[in-house]
Amino acid sequence: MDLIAVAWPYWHQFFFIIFATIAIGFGFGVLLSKNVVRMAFYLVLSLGSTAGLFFLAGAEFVGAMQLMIYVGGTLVLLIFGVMLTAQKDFINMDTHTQDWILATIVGGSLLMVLLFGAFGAEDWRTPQDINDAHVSATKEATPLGLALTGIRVDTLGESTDAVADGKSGYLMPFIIVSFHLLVVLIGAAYMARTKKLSHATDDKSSRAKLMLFKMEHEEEPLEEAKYVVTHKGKSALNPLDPNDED
Amino acid sequence: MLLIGTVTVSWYLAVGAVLFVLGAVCMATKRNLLGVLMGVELVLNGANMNFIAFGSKVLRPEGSLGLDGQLIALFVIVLAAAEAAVALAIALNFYNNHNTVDVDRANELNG
Amino acid sequence: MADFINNIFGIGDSWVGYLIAALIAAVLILHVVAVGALLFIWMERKISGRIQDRLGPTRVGGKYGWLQTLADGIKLIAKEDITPDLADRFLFKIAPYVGLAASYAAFIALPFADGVVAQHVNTAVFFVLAVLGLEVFSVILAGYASGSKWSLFGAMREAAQVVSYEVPLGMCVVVPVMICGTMNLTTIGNMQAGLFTNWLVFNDPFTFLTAIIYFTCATAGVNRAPFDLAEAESELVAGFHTEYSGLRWSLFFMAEYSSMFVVSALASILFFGGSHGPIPVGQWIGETIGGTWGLNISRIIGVGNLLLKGLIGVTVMMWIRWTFPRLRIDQVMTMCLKYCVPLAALGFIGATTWQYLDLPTANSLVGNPRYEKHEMWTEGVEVTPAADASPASGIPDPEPHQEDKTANADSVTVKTLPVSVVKGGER
Amino acid sequence: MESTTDFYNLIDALKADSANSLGLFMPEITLCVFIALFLAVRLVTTKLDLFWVALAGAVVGLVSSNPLQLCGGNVESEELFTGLLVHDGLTIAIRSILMLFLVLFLIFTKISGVPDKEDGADVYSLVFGSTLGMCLMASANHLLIVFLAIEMAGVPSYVLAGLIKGRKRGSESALKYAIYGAGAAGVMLYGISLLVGLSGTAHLPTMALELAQIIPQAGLGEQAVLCLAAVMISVGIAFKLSAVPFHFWAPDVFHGACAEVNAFLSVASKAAALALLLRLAVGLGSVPLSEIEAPQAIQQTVEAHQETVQTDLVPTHLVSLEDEAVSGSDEDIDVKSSEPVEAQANAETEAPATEAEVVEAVDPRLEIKQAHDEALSPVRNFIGLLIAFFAVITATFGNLAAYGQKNIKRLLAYSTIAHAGYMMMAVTPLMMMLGTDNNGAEQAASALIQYIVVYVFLNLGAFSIIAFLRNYVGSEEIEDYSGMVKSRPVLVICLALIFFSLVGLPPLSGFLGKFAIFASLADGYSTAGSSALLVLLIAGGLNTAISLFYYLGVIKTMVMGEPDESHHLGDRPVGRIEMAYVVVVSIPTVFLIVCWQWVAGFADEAVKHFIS
Repeated sequence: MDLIAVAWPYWHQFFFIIFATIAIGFGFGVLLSKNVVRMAFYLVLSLGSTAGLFFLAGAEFVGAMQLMIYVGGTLVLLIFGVMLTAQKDFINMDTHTQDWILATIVGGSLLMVLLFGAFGAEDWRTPQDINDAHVSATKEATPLGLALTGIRVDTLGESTDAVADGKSGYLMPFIIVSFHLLVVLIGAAYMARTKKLSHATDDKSSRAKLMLFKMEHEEEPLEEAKYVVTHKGKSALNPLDPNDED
Repeated sequence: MLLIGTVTVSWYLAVGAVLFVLGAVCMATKRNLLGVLMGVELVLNGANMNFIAFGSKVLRPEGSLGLDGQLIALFVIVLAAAEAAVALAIALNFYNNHNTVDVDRANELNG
Repeated sequence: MADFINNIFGIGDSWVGYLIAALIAAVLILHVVAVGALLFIWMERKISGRIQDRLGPTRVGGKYGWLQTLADGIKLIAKEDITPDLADRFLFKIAPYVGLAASYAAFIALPFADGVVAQHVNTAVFFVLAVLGLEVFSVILAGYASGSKWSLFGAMREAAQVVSYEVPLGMCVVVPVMICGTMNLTTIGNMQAGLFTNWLVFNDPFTFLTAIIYFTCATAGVNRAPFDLAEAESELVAGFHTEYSGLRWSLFFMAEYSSMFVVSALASILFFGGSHGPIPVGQWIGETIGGTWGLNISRIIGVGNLLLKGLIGVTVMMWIRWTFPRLRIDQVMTMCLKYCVPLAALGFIGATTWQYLDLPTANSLVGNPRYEKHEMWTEGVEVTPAADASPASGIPDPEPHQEDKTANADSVTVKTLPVSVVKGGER
Repeated sequence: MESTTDFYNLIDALKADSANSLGLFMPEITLCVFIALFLAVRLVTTKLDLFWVALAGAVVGLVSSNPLQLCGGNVESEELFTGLLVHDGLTIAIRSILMLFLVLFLIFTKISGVPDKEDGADVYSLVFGSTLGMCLMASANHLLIVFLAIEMAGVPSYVLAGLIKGRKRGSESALKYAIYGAGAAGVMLYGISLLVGLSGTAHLPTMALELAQIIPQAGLGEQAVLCLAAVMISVGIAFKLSAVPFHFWAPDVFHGACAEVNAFLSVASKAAALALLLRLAVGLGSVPLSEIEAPQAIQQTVEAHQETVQTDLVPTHLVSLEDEAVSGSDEDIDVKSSEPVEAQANAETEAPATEAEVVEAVDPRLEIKQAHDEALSPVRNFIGLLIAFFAVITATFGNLAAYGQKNIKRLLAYSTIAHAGYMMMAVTPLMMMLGTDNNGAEQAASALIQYIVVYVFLNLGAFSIIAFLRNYVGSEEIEDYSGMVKSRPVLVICLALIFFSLVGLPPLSGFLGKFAIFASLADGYSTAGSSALLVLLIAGGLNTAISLFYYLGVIKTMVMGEPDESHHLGDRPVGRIEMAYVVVVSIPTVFLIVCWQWVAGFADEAVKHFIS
């Protein structure tokens, strides 16, 4: 029943070519398209088929996560951003011709170097023995989850020294990254909130802010009304402000 | 019926390299800053592809990174999501202040 | 199946056989999608009719009007496929297919019964969720590409809504995964075999809560009423599909109904016993007959079970749609962030605690043993030592630990293994 | 069920390891707890000024990072969290510096008024999160942690750059920082992936061990991959250090962001990046002693093995495991046996001798280490030259470009770039002397730490004065500072002191920092004889001379210039708190020289077990 089990090399190659073509093809689509919404769409397809390649390489959990977090989360967010800024002028933006020429030259030579690197190491381009190549279905996700809690069961068979020495669990980054996400969430929320400038009083912090604004608007004098927000945080400028009861 | 030899790690690396370069060029040439952010995603994805390829026991049972590759890739996905969220918030802030998403217009700070 | 085909044509190990096998599986699943949509649309009309105290379709196809959908389908195919002037033509045309492809792809990893699945994916739970999450792109693209403000509003709402609801949805799904110790849907389903007390929804109060939250979030995730803000006809004309007509319009509905079925089937696998009925009749029949035939018969009964449960889930969604008023967009977000996420977290923590403390489950109260975790399809497949060693259930038996430690206390094991293992700690 | 035993052994090891690690991880835990606390406090009350909470957090962090530990006894190098982090003198030193800076920085922000009460909670969370990443940078021992730490330090600072949201310039600088930062991180990640793929591990010491075996027999392809990886990783770190040619973000970001954020970016971020540079360079350039399996240990196992064969107590799999080890000791020192390399051939001949005299006082691992280090010498040379290249152009470009800057923040941005160049110079002699003259190498690392200590006070002082002046004058253009000495003499004098110190004029503390680095360069030249070091030395000297003039230019404007009435110089007198703060921060500029042996001792102690 398991399709992959028997004709692995054929199957692998067949799907590799399909997925790789889609990923690269739509990657080019992202690069060459002028329309930002289409770029986003191509990016979805490109990253989606990259997830397919992950599946193919045996990293099922990472593939699913790629689809879920990257494609389903990050890219939706990006598209959301596209829509918020989707005005006529910004949908289609041409790249300057000289940029194109420069980019082609630099990118092309970079690609050459990287491809040379990719096919450089002997170990990497040696194909597997076809009979050995298929690894039977293992529960990849369980060792993966255990590794995130700090226990590496996948290296049990190897020498125990290797288990202890740095090849071990990822408990610490797993915890730490959650704090990073918390900080980032706070930061993004802070950034996305609407701009405010406290009422210009003798308060030191407001003075600092006012000075900062003053420096920028030297030529066009600072319209205080535009920035000043009354004490309760209501703002005339700001129709989206949830505190605004009008 | 193999068309072109067995697929090896190098092939995956080649795909990763192409995605990386496409992303880098995208970052360099796009004028719409959301396009630039998309380039970042492609770059990170190209690197992630390498980790998966190196960690794949299917491609290279001996001497592969093993699970470490997948774990690093997982962390990279999470970090990329965080980075994208912040970059998007900053981009929207830029849009609010400048009324444009053209990176060429980000030219107040020069000299 | 592939071997079977290859043998018939005598082409040995060739990918042609596998291709044909894959196509057969694909066509079979396509029938679930297409025929399912036909049935569901008819059901929706009938149910809504009954709820609103009227008859619903009655003419086409006899007394019950069961051919009504087919007639509509023919009408839709015959309709002109209009593309508005302001539309982004390419994206406008491709958007419906994206949605259909996403909801269709989710069937790849959905096991209809033990072993009846197109492709075994070890992380099937997350695969299904992830692929379903892609459906949002079709709505966003359609909304943007239509060049109409109603569509764009609908799309923006959809984007915000779906991304938000994926958070509690994921948290709910983790609970059965944690209890079963696997992300393989087949295994999760099989662990609930036997009496209905073995179903995870009755495992403990928190799984019950989680099941409810899951279903709520799934309803929102597939953009069904009362969360169908993307197409709120009272505010946005028809939301994201305002500008669509004909076949493309109907594709959106095919996608919607098939993803409704997928989330319902997923709910039944995760919480309601999967392909196992409340009373293990199919299993009993299969074991009585025995052999391949017994297995196949119990599988067929299992498929029937799952389809029935999925149908019930879809029916409940329709029932909700026609009885609940639609929420406002801010209410939708409040619902997600202030109620669903905390409750899902509570469910998760509660279920974890329940497992950790080993409190009694409904199953143990009845005195029914938990069904052995078994996967028929893995018979003959080697299990690597690593997978074997890790106690996948998450609750390893402490006995061997103690024994082994004491047994080896005097031997070299202690000298070599633990010393090197705790090397990091000793340095 | 031998695998089950192993499994439980793993859990026991994890528990022991985590318990041990958590004790040495206190500063980071403190930061995490306070990040959560900021959120929690806001839920309960909005009246409490979170500055006090933040200050408490920073102080607790400073105390728990325990800098006095360095003065007391020997701090052994120790791997935390199953090898992901390393805890040694350098970790303690950099963490303490960061925490001390955090305390001073928080007070500074409170005095200067940015962020205000409303934004305080968010901004403090971001600052703490960024500092958390920097602490990880200083102790990274694993390439995943390197990337993670860089992201953790970087991403919150992107937001910090746009701290004042309504400003055009602020949002522009945040945008530039975010985009360039993301790009550099992506390139670095790609480089990491190549390196990790080639060596099959991401753990730095293990990687060095693997590289020592790969390099002598590497073909053209492998060499190319290694070079590519090194260059790509150096892009990421050069970005963090704002080294030329990856400096272009720095002037724009410094110009657009407010001075408070600049202080944070130019000090904390640089210190952490330099620590990371040290870690990576030394980590890849030499195999730590603890990583090498002693022949002694194998000898013991052999004996144990013989015992167990007699008593017949061992499960079969263990016997087979030890058989491997026994055969390993015959053929190759390393259990992960590979093709015998030239360098290892030496070690092999030594091995039987050491086996014969097990009780000899000299650690037999030293010889193996030497062999490995010899094999790694191309790596060290490459890294050393790469850094030398970056250092020279960074220092030169930074100093040259600082001329003609009209904005004081921009000028200081270029000055920061130049100083990053000076500091990077210390790494080259370190790499050149590593393996041959470890004492000299340690001296070079120590010089770097000394410079960082001085630099913390200098740049914090400079930016705090700029921020205070901005609050009064409303300008950051140099010409608006003209004649400032009359109205605000204290600030101007302090700024002048700091600037002279940045130039490196004796007897100010900046001189000593620079002197330490140049001394290590000269020392390295006399030991290793690499002409690159001579070039560095000359470039450093020249740059010091170049830099004198633009700093002098600013001071001249402030002292000699006539107050320009058209520019509205605010006539508020400087507040007492501001003045006190500036004086406190400037004191080390002058008086650090008095107690220089403390700083030197601190730095020496910090790097004592860094190179082992």
